[in-house]
Formats: sequence, C-alpha cells, structure tokens
Amino acid sequence: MKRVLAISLVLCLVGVLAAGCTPASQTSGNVIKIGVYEPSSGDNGAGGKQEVLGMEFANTVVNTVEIGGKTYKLELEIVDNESSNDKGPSAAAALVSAKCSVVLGSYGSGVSIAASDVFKNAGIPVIGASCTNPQVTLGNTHYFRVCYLDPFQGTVLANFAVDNFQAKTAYILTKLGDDYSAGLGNYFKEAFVKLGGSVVEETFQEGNSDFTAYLTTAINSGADVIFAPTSTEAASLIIGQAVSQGVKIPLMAGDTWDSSVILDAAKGSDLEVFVSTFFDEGDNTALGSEFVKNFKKWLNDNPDKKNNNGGNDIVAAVSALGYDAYMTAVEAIKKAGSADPKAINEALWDVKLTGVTGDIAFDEVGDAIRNVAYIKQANTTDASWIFVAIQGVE
Amino acid sequence: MRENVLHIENVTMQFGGVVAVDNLTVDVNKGEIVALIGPNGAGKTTAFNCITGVYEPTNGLVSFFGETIVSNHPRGKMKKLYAGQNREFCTKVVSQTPDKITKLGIARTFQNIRLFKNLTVFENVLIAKHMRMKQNFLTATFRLNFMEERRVREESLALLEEQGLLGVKDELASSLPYGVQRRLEIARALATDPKLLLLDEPAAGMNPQETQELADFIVQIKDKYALTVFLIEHHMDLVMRISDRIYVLDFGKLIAHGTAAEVQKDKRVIEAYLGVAEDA
Amino acid sequence: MDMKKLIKTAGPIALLFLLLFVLEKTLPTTSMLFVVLKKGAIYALVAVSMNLLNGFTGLFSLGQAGFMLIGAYTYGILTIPLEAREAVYQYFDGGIVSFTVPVLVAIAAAGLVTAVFAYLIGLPVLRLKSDYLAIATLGFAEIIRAVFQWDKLGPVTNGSNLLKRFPVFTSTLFPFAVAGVCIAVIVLLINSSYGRAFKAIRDDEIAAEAMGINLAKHKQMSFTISSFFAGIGGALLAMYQTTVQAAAFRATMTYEILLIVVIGGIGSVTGSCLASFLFIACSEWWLRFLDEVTYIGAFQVPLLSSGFRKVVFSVIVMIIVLFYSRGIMGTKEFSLDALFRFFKKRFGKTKKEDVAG
Amino acid sequence: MGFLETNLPYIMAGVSVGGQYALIAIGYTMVYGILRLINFAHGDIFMAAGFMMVYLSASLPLYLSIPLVIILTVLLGFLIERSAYAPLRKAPRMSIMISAIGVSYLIQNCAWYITSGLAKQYPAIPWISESVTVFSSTTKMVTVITPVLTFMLVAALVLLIKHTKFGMAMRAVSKDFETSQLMGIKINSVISTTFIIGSFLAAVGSLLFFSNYMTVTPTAGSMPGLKAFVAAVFGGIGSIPGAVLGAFIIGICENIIKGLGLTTFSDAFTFALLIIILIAKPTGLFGEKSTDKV
Repeated sequence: MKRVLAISLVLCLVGVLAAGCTPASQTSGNVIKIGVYEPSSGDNGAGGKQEVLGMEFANTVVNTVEIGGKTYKLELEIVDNESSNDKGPSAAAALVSAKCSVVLGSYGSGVSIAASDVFKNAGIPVIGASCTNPQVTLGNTHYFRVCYLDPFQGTVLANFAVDNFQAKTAYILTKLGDDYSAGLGNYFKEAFVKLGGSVVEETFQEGNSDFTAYLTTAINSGADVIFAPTSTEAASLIIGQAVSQGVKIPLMAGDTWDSSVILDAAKGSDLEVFVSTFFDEGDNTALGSEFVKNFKKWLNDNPDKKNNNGGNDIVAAVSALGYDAYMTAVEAIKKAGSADPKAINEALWDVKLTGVTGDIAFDEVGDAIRNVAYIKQANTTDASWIFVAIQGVE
Repeated sequence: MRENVLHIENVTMQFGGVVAVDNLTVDVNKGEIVALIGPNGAGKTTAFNCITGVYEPTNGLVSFFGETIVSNHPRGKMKKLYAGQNREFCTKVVSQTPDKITKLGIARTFQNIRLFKNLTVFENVLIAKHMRMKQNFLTATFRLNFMEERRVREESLALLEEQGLLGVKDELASSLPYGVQRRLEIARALATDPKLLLLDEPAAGMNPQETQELADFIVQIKDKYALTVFLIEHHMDLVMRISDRIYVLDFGKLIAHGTAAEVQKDKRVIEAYLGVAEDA
Repeated sequence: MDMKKLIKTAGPIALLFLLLFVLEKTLPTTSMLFVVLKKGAIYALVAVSMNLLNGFTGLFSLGQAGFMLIGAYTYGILTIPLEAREAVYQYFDGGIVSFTVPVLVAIAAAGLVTAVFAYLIGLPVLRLKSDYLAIATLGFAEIIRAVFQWDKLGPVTNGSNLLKRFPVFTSTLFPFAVAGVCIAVIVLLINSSYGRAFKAIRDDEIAAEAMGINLAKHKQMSFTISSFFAGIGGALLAMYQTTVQAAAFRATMTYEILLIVVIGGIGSVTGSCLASFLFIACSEWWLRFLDEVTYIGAFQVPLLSSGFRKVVFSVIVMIIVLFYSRGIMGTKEFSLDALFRFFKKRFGKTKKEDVAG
Repeated sequence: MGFLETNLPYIMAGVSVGGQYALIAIGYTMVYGILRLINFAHGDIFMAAGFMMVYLSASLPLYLSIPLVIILTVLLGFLIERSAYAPLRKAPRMSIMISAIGVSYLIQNCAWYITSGLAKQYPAIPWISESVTVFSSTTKMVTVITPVLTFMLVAALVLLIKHTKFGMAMRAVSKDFETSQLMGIKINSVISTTFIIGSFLAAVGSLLFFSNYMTVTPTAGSMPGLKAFVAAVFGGIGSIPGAVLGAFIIGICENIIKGLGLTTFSDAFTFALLIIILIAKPTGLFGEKSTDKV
C-alpha cells in the first residue's frame, strides 16, 4: 500500500515537473501577450472577476493588432493574485516570466502597489483599471491608470454627503491593512472636515465578521452618514447586520460597492446605500450604450461568463474600466509599433482615446485625467442601481 | 564520625490530601553506601525527587555537605491542607531546580531508565559534561571552545572505555540491551562529576548473576571516584551485601534504620514486607 | 579540522553558488526559477530556524510568522530611503524615524530586534508545555500583528499601511548567501555542545535537568536564537516581496512553515531546506497549471480552475503527514556520502546480477 | 440616550457571539479531554457546515436542508477523525497536531476551490433571522435565542455525560486512556462519539453564527475556532461548563473592547487573555491539575 502510494506520488511529481518545466505557452511569432493581473478569488474576487470580464470582452472585440504590416494576435494571460499582498508578487512574476508586453490590473490598490516593483524591475508597463489609491502610480514611470483617484473620490463623496444629507457627523469604518480602504477613508475625512463636519473613525481587522458593535458605535455617535469603503465581502456583512439592527443612517462607499453583491445584501430592506462609481449602465453616449448593449449580449451568450458576473447581466463599472484599460493597451501597442514593453511604456504617455467611461489621456504621474464621478443608490426592492447624480468637485 | 554528605530532616511531601513521604529524616555520611528500602508505593522515589529538586517538598530541609539545598514549610493552600508533622520546623524557603542540584554534585539515575533515546551513547555522556564546560553559546557555535570540547571528548571516551561501553559508542541509546542501558545511565551520572550518587532501583529487571555483578560494580565505582552512594533497591541480597546502613520506609514513614543485620531483625520491617498476621 | 570533511561540505556549496551564478547569467531573469529560488532560500532559513526549535529542542512553537513580521518591519523601517519616507508614511507626516542604515546592518538589526522581542515573550511563555506552548506562541504572534497595525504606532510602523520603497535584492545570490550563512551558523550551533543540550531537552526534559542542563536558560536560548534567524528571514522576505504589511503575517504562514518542516523531516536541517524548495516550487510554479482552465482539443479538463492547485497540494501534504510522518529525510542529514550509499544499496545488487548474467 | 440603550447592543452582541463560541468550544474541550489534541480543524468543520447550508438550501427547502447539514457535518467530523487522527493514535502528540493543522489547511483550500474564495450569502432562516426589539435596541431573533439554546444543549450534554453509560466511558477514557482500554471500553467508539457530538454542536453553532452574520467565507472558521479554543483553555480544558463560561466571557469582553473604540485589539485581547490565564493558572478556571510521574 505504502509503496504503491510512494510510487504514484513520485510519478505525479515527475509528471508535474515535466509539465512545469516545459513552458506552457511560448510566445510564438505572431502573438502579443497582454497580462491580466487580477484577483479572481479572495476578498476582491467578485470585483476582480468583473474587471476581467471587461478585458475578455474587449479581447473579443479587438483581438488583433497590425504592426508594420504584420498582424499580431492579442492574447490575454490571466493570473489570480488572490486579493493578497503577499501572494500578489508571485502571480506578477508568473506574468513576467510568460513574457507579457503589457499588464492590466489590478482591482484593489494594495495588490497593485505590492506587485508594482516586480513589473518595474522587469520593465513592463502596467495599466490599472480601477485601483484608485494615488500611491499606485506616484513616483513610478511604468504604472498608469484609467480611473479617477481616491482624493477625488473622497472629496466627491464628502461633498455629496454634505449636499444631500446636510451631514454634520460622519462615521468612517475602514479595514486595517487595506490601502484602498484606509486611503479613501482618509481622503473622505480630510474633505469632510474641511467642509465643517466632524468624524468618528474605526477600523476592523481581516477576518472580522461581527460588525454589530461597530454599527452600535456609529448609532451612538449620532452620525448622519456611515462611510465604509471596504471590500464587497465586508460590505455584505455590514449591510446584513445594519439591516437586522434597523440602522436608519445612510450608508456610503466608494467604487468597490458598485457590485451586485451589495444589491443582493440590501434587497428587501429599507436601508439607504449610496456609492460613487466610474460608469453608469444608463450611459447615453453612443460609445457607452453600444458597449452596454454588446457586453450584455456577450454575457448572455456565455453562461460561465455570466456566472462570473454574479449570475446577472448588470454591467459593473469595473467591467467598463477593464474594457477601457484593454483598449488603452491596444492603442499603446499600435502607437509603439512594437511588442517591446519599453516601447509600449514610452508610447503610453501620449496615448489619447475615447473610452466608454470617457476620454482617456495621462497626466505626468500616469493617471487618467478625470473630473466626474457617478453616484448611484441601491434600489432595495428590485435589486438594481438607481442613478442619482453626476458629482464633481468645485 | 565521618563527614556528613546528605542530611534530610523532617521532609514531608504531600500531594493534595495524600502524604507520600511523612517526616523523613536520613543522614548519609561520606564514603558510605546507604540503602532506602520499602514496599512498592512507600515513597522512596518521591524522597529522591525531593532531594534532587524534581519536587518541592511540602515541609522539611535537605542539606548537602552542610549547605541547605532544599527547605520549605507549608505555604498557600497547603497551610490548611497540611497533614504531616513538624509544620513549624523551618521557616526559610530554599527551592532549586534539579540542574543546580546536579551541579552541586548530586547525580542520579531513574527507576524507569531515562536515557536520551535518539542520541548516541557517546552523546549521552557528552551531554552530562555540558554544564561543566567553560563556554557560552557564541564560543560554542563558532568553535572557539575547541580546547574545552577536545578535553571533554577525551574524558568521555576514557569514561566509556572504563565502563566497557566504548564498543557501542556510536549506537543509539535506545538500541542497547536493557542491562547495558542501565550501565550507560550510571556512566552518564558519573560524567557529571558527582560527590553523591543516587541510584533508583539500579538492579530492577536483572537476574541474580547480573545483580551480583552490579553490586561489585557499585562498590568499585564508589571507591574509584570517592563517591558516597544512596540507593533505592528491591533486591534484598544486593542491599544486604553492600549497604553500610539501611533505612526502611512504609507508607511514607520511616519504620526502621540500622545496619543490615539490625534491620533484618526488626519486627516492623518484617510486618511491612510480609503483612501483619491477623491476630485471632 | 578534517580537510576531507571540509572539502566534502564546502565543495558542493561552492558548486551550488557557481551554478546559481551561471544560471543567472544565462537564463532570462524573468524565469519563474528565480522566483522559486529566492523565496525557497528564504523559507529554507525560516524552516531551519523553526526546526531548531521544534525538531532539535522539542519546543512546539507556532509564533514564527509573528517573529518574521518583526524582522520584516525592522528591516523596512530602517532602510526606507529618506526621500521616500514622505510618500510611504503619507498619513503620518513622514514618520519619526529619520535615518537609514545600510542593508546588511538592517538585516542584522532585524534579527536582533526580533531576538529581543522573543526573549521577552519567552520569559513567561516557555514555562508552558507542548500544546499549551504552541497555542500561547500562536496567540503572541496574533498580538504582535495587532500591535504593529495599531495606528497610534503609525509614525514608526506606518499603521496598517504598506511599507515599501526599501532596497530589495537584485540577484538571487544575495538571499542564498544570507540564508546560507545563517543556516551554516545554525548547523554549527546544533553540532556544538549547546546543540547536544537542546537535543537532550527534546528527548527527555527530566533527564536533561538531572544532567545539570538548566531548562529555562536553554529553552530561552533556543527560542531567542531561533527567533533571531526568523527575524532575518522576515527581513529577506520583505526584500523579496518589495512591500511589507502586517496583515500578511497570518497564522497560515506559520502553518506553511511547519508543514515544510514536517515534510522535510523534523530534526533534519537539509530536509527542511529541500522541502522548502519543493514546497515553494510546487505552490508557486509547478502546480500553477492546475489553476488554469485547460482544453485538450475541445475537451475541457475537468476540475481545473482557480484554487485546484491548493487542493491537490494540501492532499499531497496530508498524505505525507499521514503515511510518511518522518518526512523526506527523517532525522538524517543529506550529504553526498549518504546519497552515494543510498544508490549503492538500491542499485548495487542489480549491478552484480548484471555482471553475473 | 440612556446608558442601557447605549451599551445594551454591545452586551447583547457579546452574549450572542459568546453562545456561538460556546457551542464550538465544547467540541474542542471534549476532544482535548480525551485525545489531548487541539483539533485545529474544528473551526473549519464549523465553516464547512456554513457552506453546506448555503449550497443545500439553494436546492432544498429549509426543513430538509437544516437536518441534512447537521447530518453531513457530523459525518465530516467522524470521517476526519477516522482518516486523519485514528491512524496516528500511537504516534507522538505533535504528529496528530500537525495532522490537525493539515486537515484544517485541506478543508480551507477545498472551500476556497469550490467558492473561489468568494463570500457566499447565507440563507435567511424564517423566524430566527427576523428582527426583534429588546429594550429599544433592534437585533435579530438569533441573538436572543442563542444563549437559551446554548444552555439547553449544554444541560443535555452534561446530563448525558453524568448519567449514561457512554458518559461514564468518556470520563474514564479522559482520565486514563490505557486503563480504560484494559477495562474493556471501546476507545475508538468513544472517540468517534466525541467527535460526533462536537461536530453536531459545531453545526448548530454554525447555523446560529451565520444566521447572525449572513456571509460565509473559507476563512470564516479560523478566527471563531481559535477564539473558541481560547475559551476552552480559559475555562479549563476538559471541562464543559468551563468552556461555556469562558466562551461567554470572551464574547462579551470582545464586544466591550470594540465598544471602547479599541477595535484593533479585539482579537489581540482574546489572546492576551489566553496568555494571562495560561501563565497565572495553566489549568484554567475549572481544569484539573495533573502531575507528571518521574
């Protein structure tokens, strides 16, 4: 028994070794690889998957690029960074060793920052789709992004809180060790205090599932709004417990909460949930409505993709951003006229295009220039988003 | 009168409500072989454990060459629970860990052999030398203690040769036959440079022939290393043959004390060993 | 010293480094091989340090992740360049540490700071036995993690935010050299008189004490030294990951290291080293294909999807734990001699038969 | 706002979570009492029960899925004991503990694989998921019924152990493994039954816990598991009333700490408590002292 087991184990290992050593897919002459560094599991898995969907969809729309008269096929190389800052760099290294020309990602600012140096050392440019923390691009020449930044988003939300609810006190709940959460919380606080409000801040730890005490503190502090920029995982817990505690204070959050997970959790309650986001499904620009229509069709044609979208065909803002990030990459490859990462990196500075989420051009830090955010409210009766306002910063 | 080596006075060891050793007083003088005998469960090993610091006695005092090494009186919970005698005997508390006591010069063996099973015979002996080496972990790690290490290795080899264990030097301790393990345990105890050797049932499980050899061996090492020996034993012929004096314990209490001949005649000893005849 | 023995141990090590050097010069630097080698070397050091405690001293401690955290943070805090501090400590006005030290000094400091923490933790904790010790050290690791995330300490630790921008290694040789030196020191310690005392404590505490070995002192020593090296391992891990964050040093990390030690054989240094490279290679590289949806022709290979790698991996680990509880090496050490003997024993016979036939 | 209104929610949350910890802690304490094994996988059994409920309730009505979850959880606990612990009965204690860690790793990874590490919404169970108002603070029914149910189950368990033949056998095994074997007690069946009871309580605990928090993740079991273990140690490992008391103390303290605003330390506090109790009174509140024989 033991011997058989030993032999089979050894055989397995040898097989695996063989499989591992022969590079799974060699860059053949006519393929340009675009790396996708996104979480498909863990805290941010749900959002990450939706972002990947946007990229995959974009890949079906544009899957070749012409350079110097030769047609190259564009291939996506997708890895899972597990939403984890310590697993991320290894996943990034896998992309580097697969010889990607440009990388897209990641959902979640922390993992983006964590892997930044891996790409930097390999000289590969990265285009972030929805990582909103300023630290991602700051001080780097290889990291770009197509979305707005947290200082902007935080200010937008603070303005919204003051304009709409005449909020004087805000309760801010952030997750320890999450750059996105801490950063956005911080920028919201700064803006809110500047507008004359006061804040009560608390943090929760990874793996925490009991938010009743936090919500009680929020109620006791007399807060007018609760601001909880967290992952969707924590969000569903917070919403569920807010419902059962009968919380009447409006909940607000950033782009992460723009997810069907939130809608499901809030369904059937009388909770008020507001989020700021990059894109609205009801977008009436030609490009936007075209994208929404085709993306929905693509989702409905591919059951497993629809499954990744949470089982419905609601277009998430991150999917739109994923789409735009991919298109930006394609544009850069065209402009560079080569599959060489360095050339693409150079070309990215001058890329200009109109994406489904608006015009994209990069400033000197590598951030897309954005000036509006969409505010949406959760419709708790039929689990959909209601468009509230386009909010900018004065 | 010979110099006193080990002095145990009024030692009581109580576990919860059970008095395992009750007011034991023993003296062992230099160069003597003294035996502690008694039926199973009489508290002999517990007495050894009190001397070597494994247990902290509830009450009483132990001194070694006149220096108090263990001293205690009922404290804390025991204040209420104490069921032994002479509770007010000593007021000072001296409590040492077994390693300190070994360092002072008391070495022991165990009833159920406790060798370092996964180490070789040679290593077993070397470990006993560890505490007397002049070194710290840095000098030891970077081999700056090589002179010391060489000396210790040579001494240990000499000791093994003497005990006839040189041939099995690199065997694992657990792979040795039972009798050899016993011998190794004694050799290991000798390697700590003791002045007093405590042997806990050294002849357990031996046949008469082996027991005889062991008796000679104990006398021989006693003379050679200028030791004093205090031993627990069930083999009466061994005890009677080599002991200068014998203490008899029963249910934790000392019931007799004297030379072999005296003890053999003692009525209470006979009763303890054979049971009291039911008077009609 | 025995010249022959020296050559036999130093030779292969020198060869290994030479090989690494050549590999680095020939293979593209982006190869996954280097990722595995770097991380493997770091885990090897941490696993050996844990083995010193669990395998050689018999102290079942589960605090390794906590000590690595201290090491990683110490390294990060001491080496972030002054000009980058403003950006890293963005919420804490650039932090209060306003000096940097050279990399090697910082690595040593990482070990020392960790050792000091470990010493203080060891004072109360080491009196506990086996599983109580395990759970108490696990608890301390969690406490350390919480303390380092506390925003009141933010000016030093940057609260719960990432530390980054500190010097990282450019060559695979660096982690190998540091880990190699550390492991060599641990091996020297294990083979010294103190190492024997540790093993004695592992085998039988009561007998060890009866041999004059001060249990408290030696346990404390082993615990502190082990933590010193865990701290250095933490510093190296920080360099490898390029960022540090307290949240990553969870109990899972300790469990992984423990499993490496078990797979390699509790009480075998070379076993721990081999196992850590295997472990890292499997989890980061060789088994990665299990995570990808694969088609052979039109046929989709069942089961393969994100996370399957870990399932397969943990099944392998369970098989080793249950059926090969002695691990790869047991308590033996790997050496060329042993390898030679092993092959002689296995294949010697067949050779003879060949000759006869 | 009165003092009661301000602080009652913390206390109620504490009592509720304490009751859920208690149900898990009993599994730890019973297994430790008999095998001297910290069953690291116990928290993961609890988590697995949560996922079973999520998947079963999607296709079955609740009156079927709840009993089925309990049965499957019990089966899981039983199988783990038989496959991962029973073969190592003669091995050193450290090996079994490592095996337990391995099982925990395996269950978590399987859960991760099945769910891709995504949080799953726990089904709402009628009545116990409904909101109630106690002294002007709103909470879920489950908060109120948890302590009641916990006490009922514990009382039943204590009666079982005190007054049945199996209970006697269990107590005997926990006192002395070898001797009770010689006395003709079927050790394996006693151990299996212990795991079955432990898993049963973990399944019930999981129903209550996840009804309260609504979301299951692959790591959802590890923290409650560790805390429940701390509770078991705190109360004196091997003692069921001790574990229950310890669980309530930890649950309430943890929520008070959060109420004080020291949220960073709510988990750390539990471990600090553990270390203090281990050092001050290693046997816990109700534990029995054991001395090593030399």
